Amino acid sequence: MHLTFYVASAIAVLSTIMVITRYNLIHALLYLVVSFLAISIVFFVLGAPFVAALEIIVYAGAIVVLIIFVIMMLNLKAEAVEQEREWLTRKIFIGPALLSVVLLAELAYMILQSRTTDFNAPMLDAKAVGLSLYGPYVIGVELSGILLMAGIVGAYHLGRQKKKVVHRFLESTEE
Amino acid sequence: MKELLWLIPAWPLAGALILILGGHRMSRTLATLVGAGSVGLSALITLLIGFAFLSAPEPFDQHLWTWMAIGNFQPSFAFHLDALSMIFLFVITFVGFLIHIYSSEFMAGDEGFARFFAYLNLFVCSMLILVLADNLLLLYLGWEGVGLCSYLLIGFWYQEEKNGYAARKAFIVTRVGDTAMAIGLFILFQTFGTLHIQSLLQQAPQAWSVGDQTALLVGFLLLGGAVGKSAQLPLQTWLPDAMAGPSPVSALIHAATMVTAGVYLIARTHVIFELAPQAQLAVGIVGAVTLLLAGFSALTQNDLKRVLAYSTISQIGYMFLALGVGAWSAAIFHFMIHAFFKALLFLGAGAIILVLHHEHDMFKMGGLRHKLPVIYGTFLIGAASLAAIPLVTGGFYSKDQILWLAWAGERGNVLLYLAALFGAFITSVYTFRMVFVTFFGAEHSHVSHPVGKAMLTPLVVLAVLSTLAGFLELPHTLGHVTIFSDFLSPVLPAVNVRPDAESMELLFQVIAAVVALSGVGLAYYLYVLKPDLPSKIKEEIPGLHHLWFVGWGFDALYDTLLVRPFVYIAKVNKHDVLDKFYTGLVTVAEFFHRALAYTQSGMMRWYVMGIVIGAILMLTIGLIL
Amino acid sequence: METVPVESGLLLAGVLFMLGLISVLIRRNIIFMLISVEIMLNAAGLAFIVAGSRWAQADGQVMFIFILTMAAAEVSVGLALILQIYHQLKTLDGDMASKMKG
Amino acid sequence: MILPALIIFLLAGGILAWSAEKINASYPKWIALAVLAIYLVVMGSLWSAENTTALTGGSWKVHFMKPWIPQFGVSFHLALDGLSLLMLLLTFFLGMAAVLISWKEIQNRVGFFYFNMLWVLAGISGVFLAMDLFLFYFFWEMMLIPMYFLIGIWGHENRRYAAYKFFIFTQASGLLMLLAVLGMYFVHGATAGEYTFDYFAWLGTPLSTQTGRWLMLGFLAAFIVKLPVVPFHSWLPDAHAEAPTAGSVILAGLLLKTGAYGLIRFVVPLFPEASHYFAPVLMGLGVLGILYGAILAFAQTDIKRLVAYTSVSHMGFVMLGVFAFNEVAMKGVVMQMITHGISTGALFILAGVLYERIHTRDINHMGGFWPQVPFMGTMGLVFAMASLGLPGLGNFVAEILTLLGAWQANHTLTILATVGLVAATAYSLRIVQKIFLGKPEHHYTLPDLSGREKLILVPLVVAIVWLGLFPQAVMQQVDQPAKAGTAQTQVTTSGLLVNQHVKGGEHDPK
Repeated sequence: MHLTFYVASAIAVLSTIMVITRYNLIHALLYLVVSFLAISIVFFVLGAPFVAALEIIVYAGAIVVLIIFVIMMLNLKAEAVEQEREWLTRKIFIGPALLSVVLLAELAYMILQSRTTDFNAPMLDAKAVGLSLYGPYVIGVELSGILLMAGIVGAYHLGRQKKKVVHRFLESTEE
Repeated sequence: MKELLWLIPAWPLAGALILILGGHRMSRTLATLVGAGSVGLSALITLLIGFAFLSAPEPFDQHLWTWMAIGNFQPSFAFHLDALSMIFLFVITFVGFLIHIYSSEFMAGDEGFARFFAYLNLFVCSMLILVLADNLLLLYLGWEGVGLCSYLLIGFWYQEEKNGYAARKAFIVTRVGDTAMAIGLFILFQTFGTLHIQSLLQQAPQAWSVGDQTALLVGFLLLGGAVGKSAQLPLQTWLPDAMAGPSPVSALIHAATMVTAGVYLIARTHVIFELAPQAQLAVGIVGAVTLLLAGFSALTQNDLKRVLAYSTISQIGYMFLALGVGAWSAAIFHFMIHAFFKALLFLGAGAIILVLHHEHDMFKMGGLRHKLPVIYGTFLIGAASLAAIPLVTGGFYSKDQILWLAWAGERGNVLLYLAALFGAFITSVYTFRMVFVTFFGAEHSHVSHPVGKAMLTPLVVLAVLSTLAGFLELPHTLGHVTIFSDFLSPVLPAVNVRPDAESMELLFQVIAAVVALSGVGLAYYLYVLKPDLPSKIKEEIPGLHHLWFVGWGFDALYDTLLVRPFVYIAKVNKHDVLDKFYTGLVTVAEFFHRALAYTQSGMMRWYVMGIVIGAILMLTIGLIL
Repeated sequence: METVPVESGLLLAGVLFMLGLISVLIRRNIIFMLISVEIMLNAAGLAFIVAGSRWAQADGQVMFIFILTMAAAEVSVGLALILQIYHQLKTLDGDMASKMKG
Repeated sequence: MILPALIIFLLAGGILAWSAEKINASYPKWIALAVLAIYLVVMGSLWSAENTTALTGGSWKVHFMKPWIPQFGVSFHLALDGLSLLMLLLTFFLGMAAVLISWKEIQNRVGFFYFNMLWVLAGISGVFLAMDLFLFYFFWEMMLIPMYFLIGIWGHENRRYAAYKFFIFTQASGLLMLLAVLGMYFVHGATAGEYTFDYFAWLGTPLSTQTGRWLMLGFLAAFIVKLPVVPFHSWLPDAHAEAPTAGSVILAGLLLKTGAYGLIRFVVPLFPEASHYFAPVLMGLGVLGILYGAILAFAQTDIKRLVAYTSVSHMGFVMLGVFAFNEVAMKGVVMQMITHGISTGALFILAGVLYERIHTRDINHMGGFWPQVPFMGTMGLVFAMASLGLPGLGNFVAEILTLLGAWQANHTLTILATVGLVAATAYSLRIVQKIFLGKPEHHYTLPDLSGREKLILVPLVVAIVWLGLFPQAVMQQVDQPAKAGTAQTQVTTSGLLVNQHVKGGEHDPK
C-alpha cells in the first residue's frame, strides 16, 4: 500500500503543478480531474472508500463539469489563452512561490517535529460515516442543507441576465 | 439718629440706579438733581449723625443682613461707625457733594452727562461702604467697587483709545495690590476664623506677640493692598495715567478719597501693624521713598494734572510715612487737609483746562491771574497749603506734625525725617513752579468763556476748608489745640514723643517753615526772575530729566518685565499648544487610516497575499515562542 | 492494511494546498482563481481525512463531506458571479473588479 | 413621583415639540418654553421643602425608587437634595433663556431643535437626580447625543469638527467612567455580597488603596473632561464657539456643571482616601486651568472662544475648591457652579445677540458700540465684571469662598489662583474695551436689545446681583446640620463627606 500511496501522491502533485501552469483553461481542468482522481486513490488507501467515491463524483464530476459549462457559455476563444500567456510570466511566480515555500517549510517543520508512530489505516465505511453524520453532526447536516439552498438561490439570483441592467453592487457610484 | 447710618451709602446707590436705568431719558437738570441731590442728602445725614456722634462718641454698629453664613464665619452687611469712619464719611460726602455741584457745570456739554453722575454716585456709595464696613470682606467689596468706578470714570471718554488703556491699567495695577490684600484676608481668616474687623483687632494681640511672623506677613500683604490702591511704590504707575479722566473725577477719586483708601486700611488695622514693627517700618519706608520719587517726577511734568497727580502720590507718601512711625492721627489729619486742598487744586486745574479748550500743558498757559482771579486766588490758597506755607495754611499744620513725629516719635527715624524734609522742599518748589508758570508771565492762550458759579462756589468752600481745618490741630508751640487727635483717640492710639526730643519742637518747626519758604523762593527765582534757567538746567541733565519725566521708568520696567511677556505668551499661544497634542493624535489616526485604506486596493490577490503573510507571521511567532 | 506514515499524508495535503495558494496568487483570470480555491479546499479535506484515519474516527470524513458541500455551493455562486462580472466588465480579469477599493 | 415625572415630561415635551412643528413652525418654541416654565415653578415650590427623607449620606427632600433591571441590581432611583435642587433650578432657568435666545436664531428644523434641547435638559436633569450609578451613566450619555446634534446641525461654519471633537472627548472619558462604575459594582458586590448599582449602598464600600485610586481615576476622567480641566479642555473652545447660542448657553451653563456635580456627589464621597491622595495634583490642575485659561482667553479674537476660555479658567476654581475638603470651599464651589452658569451663559447670549446683528464673532471687527447700544453695553459691563469677580456680584462670593477654603489646604496654589484674578481682570476688561468702547470704526446698524432679549438678560442680571448680595439664601440649600460624632471629619456640602469619612475609617484596610 505504501507504494500506491506514494505513486498517487506524486501523480496528484504533478498534475496539480500542471494545473497551475496551463494557459488553456480546458487543459488545466483536465489535469485537475487527474489530480482529483489521484487524491481519490489516496483516500482509498487511507481507508475512506465512501469519501473516495464522493471525491470522484462531486469534484471530478459535478464541479469540473460545472466549470466547463461556464467556459462554454462564455465562449472563450484563442485570445483568452494568449491573454493568459501574457499574464502568467515567470516573474509573477517568484513572490507567491517564495511565500508559499516558507509557509510549507513551517508546516513541514511542525508536522515532522511531532513525529508519531505509523498507524494502520482502518477501514471506515459509509455506514460509520452515515451514523456519525446523522448522529452528532445532524445540525451540521441541516446547516449544509441551508447552505446549499442559499447557494442555489444565490446562483440563480446572480446568474440571471437582465439586459442593460447593471447590478447594484457594480454600478458606478457618484463620487 | 445713628440708625440712619445705612441711608448714607443708600442714597448715592439709589441715585446711581435711577441714573443708570432712566438717565438717558432725564433732562440734565433732573440728572443733576438726582446725582448731586443724593450725595447732598448723604452729606446732610452725615452731618446729623456727626452731631449725634459728637454728643455720644461711642462706636455704633448697624447690622443689615448676613451676607453669608458658613459655620461660625458670618460676614454681614454691617456698618461700624467710629471716629475714624466718621472723619472719612465727612470728607467723602462733603467733598463729594462739592465735586458733584462742580461737575454739573463742568460736564454740562457732555453727552454722557447722566452716565457720569451715575458712575460718580456709585463711586461715592462704594467708598462709603468701604469706610463703614465692619468686616474686611465688606470692606473688600467697597474696595473693589471704587476700583470699578475709578476704571469707568478714567475711561469715561471711551472713544479715545488711550483713555481706555489708562483705565484698564488703573484697574489691573490696583488689582495686583488687591491680590496681596486678599491673601492677607485668607491668612487672617485661617488664624482667627473671622473677618470682623473689631474682633480681629481684639484677638490679634492675644494671638500674636510683637514681631510674630504671621503678623508680619499679614502686615506686608495688607500693605500690598494699600500700596496698590494708594498709588505708592511700587504700584504707583497707574495714577499719573489716570488723569485721562475728567477733572472732577481726578479731584474726587484720585486725590481726595479713593487713593487714600490704603491709608484708611492701614489705620483701620493699625493693631496688626503695631504687632509687626518691620511691616510698619516698611510702610514708613515706602512712604518716604515714594514721596521723594514722586516729588522729583512732579518737578519735571508739563501737564498741569500730571503735576498734581505726582503731587498726590507724594502727599500720600507723607501719610504712609506718618503711619509708618505710628503717628496715626497725624496721617488721618493730613488725609483730611490733603483732601480739601488737593480737591481744590484739581478742580481749579479742571476749570483752567476747561476754559482753555482742554489745554493741559501749563507752559502754554501763563498769565492767567488777571483773567481768572477767583480761580487764581483759590488755587493759590490750595498751593500754599500743599507747599505748607507756615502759620496760615492747613497743610502746614498737618505736614509739620508728620515731620516732627517722623523725627521725634517713638518709632521715628532720622532718615525718614530727612526724606520728609527734603520732600517738603521739593513740594514747595514744584507747587510754586506750577503756580508761577500757570498764572504769571506772558499769556499764551485765550480764555474762551467765564467760569460759572457752580464751579466757583466749591472752589471757594474748599479754599476756606483747607485753611480753617488746619486749626483743628495745633502743635504745643502754637496754641496746642488737639481737637482732632482727641476725637480719634478712642480708635487710634496717640503717638508717644521721645522724652529727650520734646524741647526741640520749635526748632523743627522753624526748619520746616524755612524749607518750605525757600522752596517757594527757588521757584520764584527759576520761573519768574530767570525763566530761561530751567530749560538750561534741563539741557544740562537730559538723562535725569527724562527719567524723572517718565516717573523713574517704572512703566517701561513693568512693560518689559510683565506686560510684554504676558501679551507675547498670550499671542504665541493663541491657538492653544495643548490642543496640538489632540490634533496630533488625530493626524496620527488619519495617517493610519490612509495607510490602511491604501491596502484596501480592491484586488483580491492582494488580500490573499495579506492573509498568507499574516499566516506566516503568526506561525513564525508561534514557532519562535 | 499496511501502515501509512501520517506525516506523509499531511505533507501531501500541505503541498497541494501550497500549489493552490500559489495559483490563487499568480492568476488574474477569475476562473483560474476559482479552480485554485478548489484545489486548496480539496487539500484541506485531505488533511481531515488523514487525521480521521489516524484516529480511526469517522469525524474526519464527516468534515470532508461538509467541505465538499461548501465547495459545491461556493462553486455555484462563484460561477454565477463570474458570469455576471464577465457581462458587466467584458473581461475575466480579477484585478479589474476593484471598485471596492478604500 | 415628581422626579420621574420631571424627566418623562421633558422627554414627552421634546417629542411633542417635534411633532407640533408640522402643524405650525412656531409651536415648538412655545411648547419648550411652557414646559420649562412649568418646571421652574414646580422646582421653586420645592425650595422650602424640608429635607425629611433620611437616607444614608444626608437627608433628602424627595426620593423615588423603582426596580428597573433587578437581576443586575439596577433601579430607577432618583433623589433630590439642596444641591440637586439648585442645579435643577439653574437648568430650567438657563433652559428658558436658551429657548428665548433661539426664538429667531433657529429657522430650520425648528421642531427637531427644540426636541434636542429638551432632551439635553432631560439628560442633565437626570444626571442631577440619579442615585443609581447605572442610571447615572445612562443619563450621562443621554445628554451627549442631542447636544451633538445641536452643535452639528445648527452650529457655525466649523460645526462638524466641533461636534465630533465634543463627542469623542466626552464619549471616551464617559467610557472610562463606565469601566470604573462596573469595577465598583463588582468590588462592592464581592465585599457586600449584594450586587447593586445603588449609590447609597456604595457609600462606604471598603476599598483597598490601589483599587480605590484606580476606580476614582475612572470616575475622575469623565468629570474632569466635562468640567473641563487643563489639559483635557481643548474640546470646549471649539464646541462653545461653533454651537448655536442656545447650545453654548447650555454647554457652559449646565453641561460643565454636571462634571462639577459629579466630583462633589460621586468622586469625593465614594473615594475619600483616593481623593485625599490625589488632592494636591488635582488642585494643581485646577490652578493651572485658572491661569492657562485666563492667558488663552486674553489672546482670543473670537468672542465666543474668548468666553469659552474664561469658562476653563473659572472651572479651575471648582477643582481647587472641591479638593480643599472644607465647608467654606465647598460652598464656594456650589456658588461657582451657579454663578458661572449665569454669568457665562449671559456672556454667550450677548455674543449671540451681537452675532445676530453684525454677523461676526471677531472682536477686531467690533468697537465703539456703546453709543448705539447703551443697554447692551451695561449688560456686557455687568457680566464682564461678574466674570472678573467683582464683589457684589455672585461670582465674587464663589471665588472668595473657594479661595478662603483652599488657603487652608494649600498656600502656594491658592496664591497662584489669586493671581489668576488679575488675569481675569485683564481679559474681562478686554471684552468690554474691544466691543463697547473705543472709536466706532465699523459701521453697523445696531438696534439695542429688543424686548425679548431684555426679558432674557434682565433676570440674569437680577439673579447675579441677588446672588452677590444675598448668597445666603442659596447656600442654605446646601446646609446640613452638622452631625454628632463627626468632629474629625471634614464637613462639606450636603453632609456627603460626613458619613462617608467615618465609615471609610472603620474599614480602612491599611
